[in-house]
Amino acid sequence: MRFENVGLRYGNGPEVLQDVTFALGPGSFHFLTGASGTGKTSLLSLLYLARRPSRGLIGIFGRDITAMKRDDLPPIRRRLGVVFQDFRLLDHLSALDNVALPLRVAGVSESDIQKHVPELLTWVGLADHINAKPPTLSGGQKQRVAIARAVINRPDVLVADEPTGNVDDRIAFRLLHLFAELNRLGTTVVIATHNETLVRRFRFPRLNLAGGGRLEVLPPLADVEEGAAEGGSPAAPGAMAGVGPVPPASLAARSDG
Amino acid sequence: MRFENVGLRYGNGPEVLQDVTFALGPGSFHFLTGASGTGKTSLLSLLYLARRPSRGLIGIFGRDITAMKRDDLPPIRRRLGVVFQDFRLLDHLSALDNVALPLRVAGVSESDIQKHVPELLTWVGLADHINAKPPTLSGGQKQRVAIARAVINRPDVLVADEPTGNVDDRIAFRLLHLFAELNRLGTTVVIATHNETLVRRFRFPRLNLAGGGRLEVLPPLADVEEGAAEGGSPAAPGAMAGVGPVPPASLAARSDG
Amino acid sequence: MIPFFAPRANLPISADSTGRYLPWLVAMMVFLAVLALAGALAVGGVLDEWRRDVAGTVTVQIVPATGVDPASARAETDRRVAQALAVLRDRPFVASAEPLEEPRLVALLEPWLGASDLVRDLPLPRLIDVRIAADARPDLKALGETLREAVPGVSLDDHQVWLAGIIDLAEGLSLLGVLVVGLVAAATAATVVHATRLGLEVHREQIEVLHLIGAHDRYIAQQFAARMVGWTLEGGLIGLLVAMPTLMLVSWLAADMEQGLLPPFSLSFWDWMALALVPAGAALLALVTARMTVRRALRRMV
Amino acid sequence: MIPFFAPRANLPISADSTGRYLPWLVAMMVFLAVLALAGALAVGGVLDEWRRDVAGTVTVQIVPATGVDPASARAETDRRVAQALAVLRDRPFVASAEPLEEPRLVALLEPWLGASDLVRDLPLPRLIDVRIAADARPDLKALGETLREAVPGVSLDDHQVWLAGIIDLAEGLSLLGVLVVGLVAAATAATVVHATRLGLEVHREQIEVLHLIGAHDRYIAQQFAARMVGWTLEGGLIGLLVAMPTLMLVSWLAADMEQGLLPPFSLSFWDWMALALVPAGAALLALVTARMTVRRALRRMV
Ligand SMILES: Nc1ncnc2c1ncn2[C@@H]1O[C@H](COP(=O)(O)OP(=O)(O)OP(=O)(O)O)[C@@H](O)[C@H]1O
Ligand SMILES: Nc1ncnc2c1ncn2[C@@H]1O[C@H](COP(=O)(O)OP(=O)(O)OP(=O)(O)O)[C@@H](O)[C@H]1O
Ligand SMILES: [Mg+2]
Ligand SMILES: [Mg+2]
Repeated sequence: MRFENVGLRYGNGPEVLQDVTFALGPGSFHFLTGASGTGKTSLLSLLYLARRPSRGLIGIFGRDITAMKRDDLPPIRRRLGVVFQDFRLLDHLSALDNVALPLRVAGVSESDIQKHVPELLTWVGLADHINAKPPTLSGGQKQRVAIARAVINRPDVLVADEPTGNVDDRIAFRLLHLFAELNRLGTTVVIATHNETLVRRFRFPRLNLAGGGRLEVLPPLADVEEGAAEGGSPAAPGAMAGVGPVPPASLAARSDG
Repeated sequence: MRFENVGLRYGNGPEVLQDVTFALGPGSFHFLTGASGTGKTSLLSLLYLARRPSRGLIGIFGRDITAMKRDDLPPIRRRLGVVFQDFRLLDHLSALDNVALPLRVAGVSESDIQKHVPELLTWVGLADHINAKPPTLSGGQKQRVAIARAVINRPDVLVADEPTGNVDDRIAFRLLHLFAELNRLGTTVVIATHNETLVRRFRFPRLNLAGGGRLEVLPPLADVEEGAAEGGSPAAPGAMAGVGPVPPASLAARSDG
Repeated sequence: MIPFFAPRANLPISADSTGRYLPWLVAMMVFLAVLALAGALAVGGVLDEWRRDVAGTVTVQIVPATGVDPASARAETDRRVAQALAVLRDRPFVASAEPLEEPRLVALLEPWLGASDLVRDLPLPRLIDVRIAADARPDLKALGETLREAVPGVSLDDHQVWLAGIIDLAEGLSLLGVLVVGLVAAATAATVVHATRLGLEVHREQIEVLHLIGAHDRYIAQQFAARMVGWTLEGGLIGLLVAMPTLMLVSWLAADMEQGLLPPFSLSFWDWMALALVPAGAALLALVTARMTVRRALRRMV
Repeated sequence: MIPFFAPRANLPISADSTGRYLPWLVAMMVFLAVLALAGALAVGGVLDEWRRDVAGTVTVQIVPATGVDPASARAETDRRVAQALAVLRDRPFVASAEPLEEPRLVALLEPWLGASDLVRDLPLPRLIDVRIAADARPDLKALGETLREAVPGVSLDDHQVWLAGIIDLAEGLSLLGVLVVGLVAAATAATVVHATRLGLEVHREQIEVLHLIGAHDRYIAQQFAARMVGWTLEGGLIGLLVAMPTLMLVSWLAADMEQGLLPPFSLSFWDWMALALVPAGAALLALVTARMTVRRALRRMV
């Protein structure tokens, strides 16, 4: 996963991204940080192939995206998992069908779907809402359905845009453990987030978008006085250790989406 | 603002809210907390009159809402400011027109609108996006437009559902200072949030939704070792002191929505 | 509050998909409605002219009886005429039936047979002038058959039988035209209704936001109705503008083909005015529907 | 992949507003299209019968010249006949023009004037049997005028002139019917196209999500087209089901009014088959449009 001198502008506006150059090794885990409106979503949309850059080169899985024909993109998209900032769930489908969508598109058998999808939904805490439609879900529940949809396929690259904005810290940690577990199994992960607590707790390197659309690669943010500061809260790492790190078995078992 | 034995159920489902009883004094400020899916949005939707409870009494401005005819509700709604969890901006209107909507509905003159709305938008950091339409705004920018729309009318009651889920802590503090300033001017404020840092920093009493749809009123959460823990971060209270507390003049000046 | 024709750019109801497609749907329906209405009006006009053409008279001919004795043959012929007269006067739709006098008969035949004196001695056929009661719609063919059975050598003027049949047909056509106008009008109404509902569906979120912000039902319904009426008028005018040249063309083609034999396919000033009112009708319909639909939808909200 | 008629409940394209209104719009258009087509077919059928009715012949009558000298009068009459024949044979649409021999004339007149010997001595009118070339569409009225100018005492049989005019009119009507069918078909097509686009607009988000999830264009177009075809078929069948009884009613009314004088308003088996195919046509149209529209929209995405 490589960006070289990538620039992006909307219409005739100023460049939202300027000379963005970085490379993500396979199996790496990065946070994408930056103030609101600096271009995190824009950068991720290039990553998940919703846009082409105005200039520069983007390489994914060793291939140059900017030079590819659009008919060649779907197979690559299927190797990506995306959590959109605004969820983008299909309102008329149940949580189960929403999560099953990537599997159906990829032609996975219905029996596999009926086995794995409820398991994952249960794991993200939606056991009671498997057949609920998105309009009847709370904000945090929708977000978890969106996350389940992104990871169900065990993607090679996971891109998540503000995946914990609508859940409390306890669930946020649980979800990040899920991402970390996926990462341990080989998935490259990029997560845009405003949640500093998360960035401190999970010591992964950061991509930071500064003003002017320039990107800097930063080392992990140190979690100062971790245990002392928030030991009593439900979000404490001790509390998480028991629930978090065990990923749903189905996710670990699947060979390739 | 009074809730008495309020219960709410969707369709034939279980009661999402059960025997919720509390009273908010005029000019009070409360956080509404609770895990994802416990019913915060549902409770707020009763407050901003999008729903009627299945049982119980709700009093606003000294009047019993449950007994009122629907034709009498618009005047009450105009005294409320609401930030929806999913923003609900009108995609075809510019940021300015979105924020101006409550004023237009209330028949405020166009010259007043052109004076106050840009001022408030500038204050929330959207000076460059006054004429942008929501689809071209980032998540955090949309959220700030939604907040501006809720407060432009200087409402008597402000209800905000997760108003800082998509912005970084620096902006979150700035926005909370705005709410606090409104509160100082007499507005009753209720804010549903997952952001523990905020709840700790601003020491307001909490309404906490526990499991089973029951509500408990809690004292402010103490901000443990405040300065020491996060003094270096951009979200530190020292940094905020300089920018935050000055509300837009127009907001303070307006007499009554 | 909002003028219909110059909607503010910042109208809270957006002009997205509905605005792009509703006018075309309405344009098509109005186009069809105008054509159907024009057809019905024109057929009605032609019919009036035709009806004036068929005098309310039918001519019955009676072939003279032949025989060796001219006098008895003439008596037999007179008997047949009397018989035919009796049958005719028996019909309720016959106002009067009078035999033509012989001198008039001879005068009628003169151009054909010359003024020769011989003509006067010929056993001439007798004619009976039958006046049909006004507004009666007699079955002339059946009358002809009845006469033929009752009296030997009787026949009805074929041409008039034909013409009466044609008028019947045209009246059927006119009725059909009115039926079609009714149907098309119903279809136009249904289209407008459905398009309005569709628009409501598409704009549900916007309406909900306005509602929660404290807008009165009246304000929302007005905003929505203004949009719908604008689009309907737009579409209706387009439909009318396309229909008019089409009508001219049809009218021109018809005039060319009829070769002046039939009254020209033409519409009166009032007919044209009626056609011009079709888009206005559609807009009015949209106004009423939009207001009612929005009001009803709003009443379902809290 | 997905059967058209039993769409999976979890089809990724939702059935919201479009699904609720598209069928009704299509139903109306199909209803109108079926009525217009039936009208055109029926008029076509009536026309065929009428055309068979008008033999391709016209009769020209020439009044005998009168004079003191019967011989010279007869010669003058012969000259007039020859003149008329010349004029007639000059017309391109006249296949043949033959004068009727006197014995045949006398035989024709016998039922009218009796078998009296007197008849043979009368200065009888002459008749010319004109055979019109097949497929020619002569302006008989103009021919009559030309003849009247060229030869004194000539006239065309009025009834036939009339009938020819009626046929011309009916042909115009039939042409008009075809025109209306064409217009309604175009309107139906446009409705389906617009409804498809509207559906696309409403479902843009869903299509975008499918796209970003890695669905092939073909898969998305298929899902969308299946929905559209389903709705169109549904609407088309409703339209057809309502149109059929309407047609029966009209046909029954027409049969009642024509009183057997004109060929009945009737449709052949193949006509009915053609009508039944209208919904299928609409569905096919929806299929093609939906696929093309979605494909084009998708190509605009990255
Ligand atoms: N479709 C678009 N057209 C024009 N401008 C856009 C569009 N999308 C985003 N922008 C602009 O580009 C800038 C970056 O937006 P982006 O959504 O990438 O920010 P972000 O870092 O994700 O912010 P946030 O944290 O608030 O979500 C913003 O100023 C925004 O207004
Ligand atoms: N319209 C609805 N119909 C049926 N059930 C609903 C509806 N809206 C919400 N619910 C259910 O009610 C419960 C409470 O939802 P609510 O949105 O109030 O939670 P919340 O506290 O706001 O959660 P979050 O923090 O995730 O936004 C959830 O289990 C949800 O599935
Ligand atoms: Mg963003
Ligand atoms: Mg909520």
